[in-house]
Amino acid sequence: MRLIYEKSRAGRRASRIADPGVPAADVPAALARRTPPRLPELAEPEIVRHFTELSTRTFGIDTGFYPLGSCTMKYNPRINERAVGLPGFAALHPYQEDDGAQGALELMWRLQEMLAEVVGLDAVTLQPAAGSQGELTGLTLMRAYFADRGEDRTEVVIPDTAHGTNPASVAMAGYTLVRVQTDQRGNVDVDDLRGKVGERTAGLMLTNPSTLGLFEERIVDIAEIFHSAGALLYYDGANLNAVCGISRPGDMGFDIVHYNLHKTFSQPHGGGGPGGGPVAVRRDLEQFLPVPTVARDGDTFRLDHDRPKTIGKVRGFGGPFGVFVRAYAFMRMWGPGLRDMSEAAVVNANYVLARLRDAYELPIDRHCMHEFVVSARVLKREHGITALDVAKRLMDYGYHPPTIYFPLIVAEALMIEPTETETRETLDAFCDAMVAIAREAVEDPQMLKDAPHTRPVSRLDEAEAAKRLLVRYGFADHPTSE
Amino acid sequence: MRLIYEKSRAGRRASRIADPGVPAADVPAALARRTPPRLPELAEPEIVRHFTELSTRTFGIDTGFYPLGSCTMKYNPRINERAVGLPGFAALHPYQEDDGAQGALELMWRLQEMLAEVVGLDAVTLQPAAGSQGELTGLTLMRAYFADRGEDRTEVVIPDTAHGTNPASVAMAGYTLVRVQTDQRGNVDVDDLRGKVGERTAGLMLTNPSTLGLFEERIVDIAEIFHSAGALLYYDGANLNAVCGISRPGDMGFDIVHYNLHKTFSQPHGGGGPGGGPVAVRRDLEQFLPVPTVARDGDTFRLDHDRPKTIGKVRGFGGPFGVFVRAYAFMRMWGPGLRDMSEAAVVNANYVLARLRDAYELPIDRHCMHEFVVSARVLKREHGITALDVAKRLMDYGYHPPTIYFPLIVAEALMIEPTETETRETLDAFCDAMVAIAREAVEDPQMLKDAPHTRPVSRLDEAEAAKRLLVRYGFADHPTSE
Amino acid sequence: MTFTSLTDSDLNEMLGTIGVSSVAELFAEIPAGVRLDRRLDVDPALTEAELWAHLTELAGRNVDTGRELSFLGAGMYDHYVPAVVDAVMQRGELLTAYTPYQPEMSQGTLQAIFEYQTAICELTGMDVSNASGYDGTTVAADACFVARQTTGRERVVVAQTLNPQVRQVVRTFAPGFGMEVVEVPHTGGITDPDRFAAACEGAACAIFPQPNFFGCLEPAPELAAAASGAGALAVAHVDPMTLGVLEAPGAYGCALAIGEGQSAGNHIAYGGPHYGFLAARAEHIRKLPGRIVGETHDREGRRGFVLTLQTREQHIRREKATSNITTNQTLLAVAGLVYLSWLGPDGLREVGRACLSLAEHAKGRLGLPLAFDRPTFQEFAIRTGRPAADVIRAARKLGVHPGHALGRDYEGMDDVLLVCLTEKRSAADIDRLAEVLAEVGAVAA
Amino acid sequence: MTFTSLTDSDLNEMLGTIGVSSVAELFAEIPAGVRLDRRLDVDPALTEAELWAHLTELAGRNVDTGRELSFLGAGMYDHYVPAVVDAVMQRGELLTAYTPYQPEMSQGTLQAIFEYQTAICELTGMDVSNASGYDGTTVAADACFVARQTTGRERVVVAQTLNPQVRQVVRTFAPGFGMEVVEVPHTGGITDPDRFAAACEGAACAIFPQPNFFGCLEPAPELAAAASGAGALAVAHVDPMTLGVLEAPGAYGCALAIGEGQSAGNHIAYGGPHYGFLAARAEHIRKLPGRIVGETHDREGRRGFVLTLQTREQHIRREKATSNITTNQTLLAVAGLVYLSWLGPDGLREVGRACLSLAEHAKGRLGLPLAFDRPTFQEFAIRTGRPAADVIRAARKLGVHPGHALGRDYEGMDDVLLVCLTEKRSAADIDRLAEVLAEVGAVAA
Ligand SMILES: Cc1ncc(COP(=O)(O)O)c(C=O)c1O
Ligand SMILES: Cc1ncc(COP(=O)(O)O)c(C=O)c1O
Repeated sequence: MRLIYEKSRAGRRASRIADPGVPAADVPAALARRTPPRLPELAEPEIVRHFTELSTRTFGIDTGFYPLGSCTMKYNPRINERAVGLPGFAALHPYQEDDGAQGALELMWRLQEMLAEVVGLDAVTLQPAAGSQGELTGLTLMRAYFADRGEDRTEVVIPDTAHGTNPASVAMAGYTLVRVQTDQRGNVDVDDLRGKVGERTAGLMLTNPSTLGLFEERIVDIAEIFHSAGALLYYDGANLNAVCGISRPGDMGFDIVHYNLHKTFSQPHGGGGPGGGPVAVRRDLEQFLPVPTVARDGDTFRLDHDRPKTIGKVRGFGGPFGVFVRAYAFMRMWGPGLRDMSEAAVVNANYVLARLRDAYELPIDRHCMHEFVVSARVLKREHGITALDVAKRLMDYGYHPPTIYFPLIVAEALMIEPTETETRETLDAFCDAMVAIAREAVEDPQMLKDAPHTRPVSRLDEAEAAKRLLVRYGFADHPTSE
Repeated sequence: MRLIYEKSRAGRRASRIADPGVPAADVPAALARRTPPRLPELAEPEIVRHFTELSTRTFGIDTGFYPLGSCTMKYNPRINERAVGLPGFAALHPYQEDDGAQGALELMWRLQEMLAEVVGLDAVTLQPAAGSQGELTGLTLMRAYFADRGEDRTEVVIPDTAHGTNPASVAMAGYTLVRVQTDQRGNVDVDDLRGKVGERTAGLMLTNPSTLGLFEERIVDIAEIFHSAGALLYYDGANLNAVCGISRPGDMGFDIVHYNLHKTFSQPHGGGGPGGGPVAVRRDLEQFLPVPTVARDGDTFRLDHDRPKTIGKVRGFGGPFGVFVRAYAFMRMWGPGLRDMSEAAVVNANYVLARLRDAYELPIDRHCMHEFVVSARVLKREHGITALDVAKRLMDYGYHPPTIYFPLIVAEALMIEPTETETRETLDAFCDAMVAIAREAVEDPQMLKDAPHTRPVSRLDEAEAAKRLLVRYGFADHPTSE
Repeated sequence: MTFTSLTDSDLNEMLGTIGVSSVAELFAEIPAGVRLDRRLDVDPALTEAELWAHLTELAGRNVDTGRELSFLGAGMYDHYVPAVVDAVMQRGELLTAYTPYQPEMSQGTLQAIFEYQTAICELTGMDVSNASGYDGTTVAADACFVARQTTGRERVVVAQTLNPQVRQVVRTFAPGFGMEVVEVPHTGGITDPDRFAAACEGAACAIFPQPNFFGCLEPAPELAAAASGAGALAVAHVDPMTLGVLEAPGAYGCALAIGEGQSAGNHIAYGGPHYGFLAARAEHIRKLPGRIVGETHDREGRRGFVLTLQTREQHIRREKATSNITTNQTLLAVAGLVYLSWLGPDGLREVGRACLSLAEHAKGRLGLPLAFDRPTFQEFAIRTGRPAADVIRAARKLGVHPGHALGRDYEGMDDVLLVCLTEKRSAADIDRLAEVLAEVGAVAA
Repeated sequence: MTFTSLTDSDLNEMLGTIGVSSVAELFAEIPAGVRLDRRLDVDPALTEAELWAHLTELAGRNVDTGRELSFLGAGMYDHYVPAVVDAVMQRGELLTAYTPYQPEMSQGTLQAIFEYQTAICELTGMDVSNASGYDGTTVAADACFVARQTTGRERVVVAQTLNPQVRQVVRTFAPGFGMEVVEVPHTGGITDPDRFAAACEGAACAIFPQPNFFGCLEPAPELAAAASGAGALAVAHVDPMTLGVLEAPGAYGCALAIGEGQSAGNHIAYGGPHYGFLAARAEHIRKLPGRIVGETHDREGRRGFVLTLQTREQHIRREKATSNITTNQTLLAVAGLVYLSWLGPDGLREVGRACLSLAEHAKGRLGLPLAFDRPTFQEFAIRTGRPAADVIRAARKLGVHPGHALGRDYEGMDDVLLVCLTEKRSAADIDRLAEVLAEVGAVAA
């Protein structure tokens, strides 16, 4: 379809702006804009049609099953969208004085309390904008913690199964990365680990359940190893959907935890965001949390900026408030039933696993948590069909593909996370499709290589994109297509 | 796709209802329900997916061009949808006392005033639910008017071009129908008319511009004929979009007018409704209007129920208030510019007419107003291609077909109404498609007979539907398909 | 330009193609005498931002059920409308499409209507339902027209306990149908089957409510029998939200079941738009007004849905049609379907039970004399010892709207207040109502 | 069950297929010691209706810009957000999809981002833009990281007139990047190019605002030249809503242009979510953080869009990545695109002009001494003769929020009030502000 700029015609517009009825002012000529930006010029009807058509070329959870591993693509309740639209939330200025924002502050405070209880830690900052920023915030808290104790620790340990944001965050936080291996059962290799933890060790970053969808069986020993070395444990909360009300990171021994509100607590993913990455810490790390925090005095709530040892700010204001409204609403609707939510997620995942284990290779034979990883290695070896081919073919069956090629330690990985909101019928139909595709790999591999066959476009040439680097519309000079 | 009942599973549900926390009461056993209704049982995620998928199988104005003649399928501004959602409108009880509904009453009063000015009449009732109910209301007002004068008039004159609702309304109002012919220029045949108007004549129902999209050139003479016979003129406002601010029914001599708020004033059509069919009348008919009317005393507004000669009520309460909010919003955004709106509608229609007049037969060669009618008669005679075939084939080009086989006096009629909200590019592309189809009719008529080729279903068997009369899901006994 | 795209250059080129030199030429055929020679005398155009400010100001001057503790019902019920309903109604394709004349373009709308028809049949225990009528009043007039055409008879019997607005609308249109209307007065708050039977002799149809306008439960089976016994079509006017608890009209022999759909999935919205429903036994299908969707197949044998029995309708049958209706209330009916799907059978029963139980609790808690000592559903009529209108005015000053004054429509009931409870109200709200009623001097006379 | 579909029979059959006899078995690998042996201690679950009542109550205790005449700006601007923006954001497919890792499933999102990137490039006069950053503060830290990797230098220069929150965030993360931060104090409300030039010696980048936090217009071209001259990347932090009137950073030689997107199409929403934008000259593209969408073709030669240059990113480059970001602010950025499309170039200029003109008018009308006698845009700082914080508190009692107290972040400015005008305010509103300020004793000292 055409770009909105290709639909633009000089002189058309949707907006009408009222004349303010005061003398027209202007800026000094030296600072004035010379050539106007070429924004689209369309009447409102064409704008609505354009974005309506774009939406129909996008597959969302509302469209169908979206088992994108590690992303927890669960249903997003519509009441949450109604809630963020309340003027008292949507039109509240963040510099409003506290006595004019009591409702918002109470909501944030209550959310902090619920989040703390879910992970079993003492204090929460809602400020980080997403999981990866939660990581950077957590690592920055580590720095502050050790600096405060006058300790100079430079290394952070990460398992080879870690998500890419972990090492990236370590680097951005100025730490040196130390890698630890994964053992045969998919756990952190504790023997390998011992040798890598010492007085230079600031801490560990761990996802539990791991990115293999497996619970870290030796988590207690691991915590012991780090704590006895005076180091801290950081919990990457991306997989929290598996254990709400079942097992708490704080009880496992983690000192710092980040949440992904857009995963576990259903903030819609919006095609790539927004998200929310609150961070919870143990009591003795609380003093370093970003400002402002939300404090309670009896029945009133306030933003507390006066924290001498704070690391500062990691994002504007108190964080993505609209995301808090949705997460709060979601948690209030589940209440203590959050445990049932996680159980359903784990049951669904194990069911799909059980149905696929014969058709696809299961690298580690254990019950999974909320997601699991299978490999297309055999299909590749015997029929030349890769995880990518399987993913593309799934599109023809009407499903969004799983996460592929992650974690890196599993060849031809397909990481499948059904979430708790899918019906058994949907899971069965998906499993049937996966099994059928495994059969197609044998009978008609080329057809899989050519997949997808039913989308608005067929496989796209990513190399060409990287070569041409056409990353904006070029107007008159833009190459014509279609 | 499956029916929502086919997706239902016992024990599932979306709703949770709070226990009221008072002793449970029940109804007398004799009146209690024995077998529960088999409503769908689904969790919320499946409900959202079901209706999302249904929406993608529906073509709306937001999807594309919808030149459905006589229906004025113009763009529906999104601000109107935001407006009806305001709690002060959406959650206002119609039995609220007037002093607690001043905003709503003022809106209705202002809407009445604007509507009256647009048609050049004196008083307006907003109550009728749609155009056809406006007709029945108007005819009932005629009855009351003549009864009040002690006159016994039994006939209503209608041109052969009239929309089906006109004769149907005449019958339901207890009047006898008298048909008048259309002359060569598409006007009412005035000579034929004279002979049909007398003391038994209650009035005329006329659409102007007519359903041929032509302005009634002798409207002044026509009005004179009826008025001198003591009869009244009723204006079917379905085509008002052509003449806002350009020519007013009241000035033409009409005594009663209905509006279609869902056409001219952009209430979304909702797949078949809701609509709004206010009726405006000349001063001496005002006393008969339905109760309540909205009255103004200085700065306050009230519902007036005390109207001795009222015909009563034609619908509940004051009418479809949400429709009033949208129509009011729409009219306030155009203001006096409503004239520009109608001019644009007429320019667009004449442009399409000019581009199609060679490819399709134009029964009457005049400039059209907001819509026009062409005939596929030649295509049918020479290639067996009917208006229906052309309509179905247009779907493959991505357009909703025009209205077909109406008005009845034009064989193989295609009634095309582009409205003012379409771009010239859209009109050009549509004309190209129409011309291409005329060519296809010659080159590959069978392909047209088999159209549409690109919709979720191909041509549906209406005879089978009328024979089987399967008008509800039959659960266990329902015939299985797909 | 917000809603149009006609630039000056577009206009000039298009006029060129049309072959005129000015827009005015296009209107040359309009007789000079009837051309408007001035701009319309309406307020100047507002920008969207100005309009929004204006509308929020207007809405702000309405006291909605969120700003006042309201016990108003009387035909419009303040049930909770879940967010999914609004979300579906805002899907542009469903919102901006029209009547599905071209089924291949509108399978979504058609299937939704088919599913709606099924839900209405399930609720009412009937065989067929149309795609919706305008509201709960006009479907009563529709029912009379059906009866007129079916029985050839000319009398309509209505129970006086039927919603006054419904009766008014029937009275407005009956003469046009060539029918007269007879009302059967209530006996102690309900309709006496014998008096009803007597009136039904020779009648085309007889319409009674369940529950009735006083909130009381009618002896519906007996009333239906009385009508049928006299050869009149028995028509029950029911509230869909009661049908998880109360028996379905189809189960006690009604020919038609009609009602106001608002309570099931529509915001009260100061009276509309809402949907009226009309369901019937199979034998009446060819006489029903309005759209009916039926199942069929396409050429490849795939299931599909179409408007069926269109030969009943005005665009084909003209003056012989079963009705003049075309635009109906599809979007609101679909909202009803979404809501009923959200509720499911259990939710429907639970909401009904909650309302019923709260009402029973309120009767006791308020301690005011009941106008009628009868079983009720979610509404009941109490005597306030002074004009109910005054009680309402006084109570509203204290932020409580205590209900509807029945004296508006019924002789000798000036001191009768109709109190309504929905699941949105709580025991605490009832305590507050009791407090306020006492405070404003509503006392057991 | 609202959000899950697992009935008892489903569960039993599924457990059977899995080969376990209870759900507990699935968690057997969790060491006993770290299993939670109780229910979570959180409030009981609410129904949707209860939740809605609760949230409305909470929202009702916030005084939003519709309930108070507000002149607050200071980085979050109360412009009118048209209904089309919300309508597009509520399209379920756009709302509930995730990062377009699988382009064939996400052409809509990808094309929208490509169009967004184009709009940002047009606004800023830059060659490339990423798909969005978290907000206007974090993109500043991103810019520092880009500069660190590009220049190898270790100093960040920021003008003190830059939004204090932006400076705070830079200070938080710079140490991790191995960078130190130097601030250049303002001179009479703006940044002196010479002092700025001096600080830029050996710096990796230099960040300055336009307009600045006091509302004043900086000598942006000179500041950019000062930075570039010293071999530092010149980074302008700009408000998109000013760029129809003010020159584009690209036109005065900046290497990067960043800013807070909220003012262009997002509700203020107590601080988020919003989008930060980051645009650059083409030469920096391989160092940019975050997603970038590029155009390409499918096998049939049809145009399509994909995430490109992913080798910059964490999932491939891991600790060598240009950033750790993955989830960004796509939906808010798309809202920005819709809004900018709604405005068009003329609308953008008109809104800017309206704000500017209202601010100029207000300066005169309020008659209070300006803290800085400089050209401004839509905000200006005035001296209130008494602590601004007190003035605000007093004025709010009268229903007017007069602005932001600069003393919160700047030494010696306790009596300085930052007043903001958007196109939503009127001359009458300004009169009201003047009245209230006088009434609360804000006087020319
Ligand atoms: C295991 C893991 N860690 C961290 C992240 C980063 O979280 P975010 O995308 O919210 O920045 C992700 C996101 O997919 C993840 O899957
Ligand atoms: C000419 C004409 N008259 C009357 C009507 C009936 O109006 P409504 O559909 O609002 O009942 C229509 C509707 O299409 C029409 O086109």
